[in-house]
Amino acid sequence: MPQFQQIEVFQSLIFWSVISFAVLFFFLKKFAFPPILAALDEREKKIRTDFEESEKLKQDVEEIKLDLEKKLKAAHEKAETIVQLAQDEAKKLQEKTVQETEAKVKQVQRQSEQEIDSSKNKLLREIRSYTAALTIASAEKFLKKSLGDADKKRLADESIDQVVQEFEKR
Amino acid sequence: MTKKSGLRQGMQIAFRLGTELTVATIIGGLMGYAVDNLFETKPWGLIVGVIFGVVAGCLGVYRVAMKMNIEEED
Amino acid sequence: MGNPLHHFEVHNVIPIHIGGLDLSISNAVIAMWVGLALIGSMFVLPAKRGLSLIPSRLQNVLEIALEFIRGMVYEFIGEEEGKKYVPFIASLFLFVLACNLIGMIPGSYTITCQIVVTGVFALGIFIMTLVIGFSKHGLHFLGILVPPGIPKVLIPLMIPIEIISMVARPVSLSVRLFANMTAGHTILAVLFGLAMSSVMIGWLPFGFTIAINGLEIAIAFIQAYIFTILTCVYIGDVINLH
Amino acid sequence: MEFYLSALSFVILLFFLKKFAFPSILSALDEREKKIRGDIEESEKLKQGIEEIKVDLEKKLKAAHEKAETIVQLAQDEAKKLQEKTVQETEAKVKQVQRESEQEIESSKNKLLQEIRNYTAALTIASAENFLKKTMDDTDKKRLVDDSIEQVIQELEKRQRN
Repeated sequence: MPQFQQIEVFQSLIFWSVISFAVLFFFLKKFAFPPILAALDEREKKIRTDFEESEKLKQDVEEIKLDLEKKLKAAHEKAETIVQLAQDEAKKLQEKTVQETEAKVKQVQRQSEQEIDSSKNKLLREIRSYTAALTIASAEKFLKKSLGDADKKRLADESIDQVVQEFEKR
Repeated sequence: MTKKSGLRQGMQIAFRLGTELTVATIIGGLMGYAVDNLFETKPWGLIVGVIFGVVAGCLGVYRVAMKMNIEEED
Repeated sequence: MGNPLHHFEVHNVIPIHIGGLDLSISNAVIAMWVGLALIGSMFVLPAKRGLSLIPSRLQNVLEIALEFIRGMVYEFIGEEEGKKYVPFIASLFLFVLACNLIGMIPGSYTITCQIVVTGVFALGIFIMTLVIGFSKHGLHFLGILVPPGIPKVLIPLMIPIEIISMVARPVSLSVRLFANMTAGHTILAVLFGLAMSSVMIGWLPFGFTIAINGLEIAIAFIQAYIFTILTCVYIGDVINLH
Repeated sequence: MEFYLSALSFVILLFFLKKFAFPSILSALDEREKKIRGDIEESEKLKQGIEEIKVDLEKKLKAAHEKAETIVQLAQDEAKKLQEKTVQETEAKVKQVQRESEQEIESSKNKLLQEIRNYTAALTIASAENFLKKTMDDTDKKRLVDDSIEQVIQELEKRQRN
């Protein structure tokens, strides 16, 4: 076999094959492998990041959905609260106003009653004095004679007092 | 751990076993022969060397077989 | 009928002698250069021209090759440790493949049929594994000679055995490649010899040569693959002790 | 001679390869390219689709914001209306109460007046009676009787005439 017998060419074969391999290794390592491996990695990364971003976006979407629901629910609740509050306030206001009015009215009533009472006494007194004159006058008219002396006046007063006392006794 | 490929594992085992057993025997014999020449212990060096070579080859086979067993258990 | 082995002979084309060394450029070296130039430009030119996200056919080939080799390295060495060996392993694969394939062309030369060439590469890889082993594990690397869990009495026996099996690796690595490539070419040479010996019945061996040629292309790939895969296994073994 | 034979063999092999192996290799390459393109497009489409959904949802969120504002606005309007209505009702009620009380006062006034009138009448009559009892003498009594007889006669005459 020449591979074992041609010893004189071994040196050059070893030398050139090692050198050639070194040169190939240098060129490939320097110029070919990095960009090709980078391209592989980049593609893989791109697909992966796209998927990851999609996942993130999905989460965002879920969050937005939740947010949306929450917002609407909150708005509904708020609206309900507002209406409820308004109702309550209106009711309270109404009650207060009515109460106030009633109190006022009662006071007015009381006042007017007092007024009436006081005017009643005054009236009664006035009437009493008036009645004396009236009694004498009517009696004069009845008896067709003058009763104008002081004695008669005293009598009239007395009789009136009697009657008033009787009235008050009743 | 990277995913094991059945093809690769099979290839490396198949191609290793055949030659490494033989080569180990030959190397054992050569080493024994060298010892014989050095210390004039003919023919014991050669005999022991061949036995060692066979054992080394068998050990390789045994190790690969153990590896296969472990992988099967996984 | 000529000697089927005579075409393995190397002919110097450009004699170069430097200080007692014969560094002549032979037909084997020129064939190797052609193969390396082809495969190198196939990789370097597209990479220099710029790669696209969606690969063209050629870029696809390059990517498949590198993905394949990277997967192999990651599997046997490990992803973190293996990263820095990818360029070396890939270059080794492409070198062996280019040498194997260029030898298929009639009239060219298969430099991997030379045991000294495969031997120097296997030896280089062997030394490399030792360097990696010692630089990574220091003196603990010697533990590779002592299998774990072995009785102390057997240690003196185990050390020569382990040395033999360690040395067997590069030897078998180089012999396998050399033997496979040589065998294919020898069979082809024998068949051509047969085909020439008789023009009438020569068509049968000639037909065989076509089939063997096809088989040889497959073997060129498989042997390059085996050479690199075992390199990965050996490097992986010294990086991940036991 | 051997070289020509091997060259011929190699060329025939290349021809076979070109005919049988190349198409499948090329289709495998195209397949890979298609797969990569598909992967990239798919991931981009997925991303884009979700981005669109997000934009859409953000628009919806804005709309929901506005809707929420409208809802609150509506509620406020309703509350205002309700309050106004309540105020009106209250005013009406107050007025009614006031009217009622006025009526009551009026009626009690009238009652008082009536009372006073009755009192006055009773008092006058009673006091006059009393007074008369005390002041009348016999001549007066006689004259009164005469007067009343005369009156009765006059009455009778009047009736007869009638």
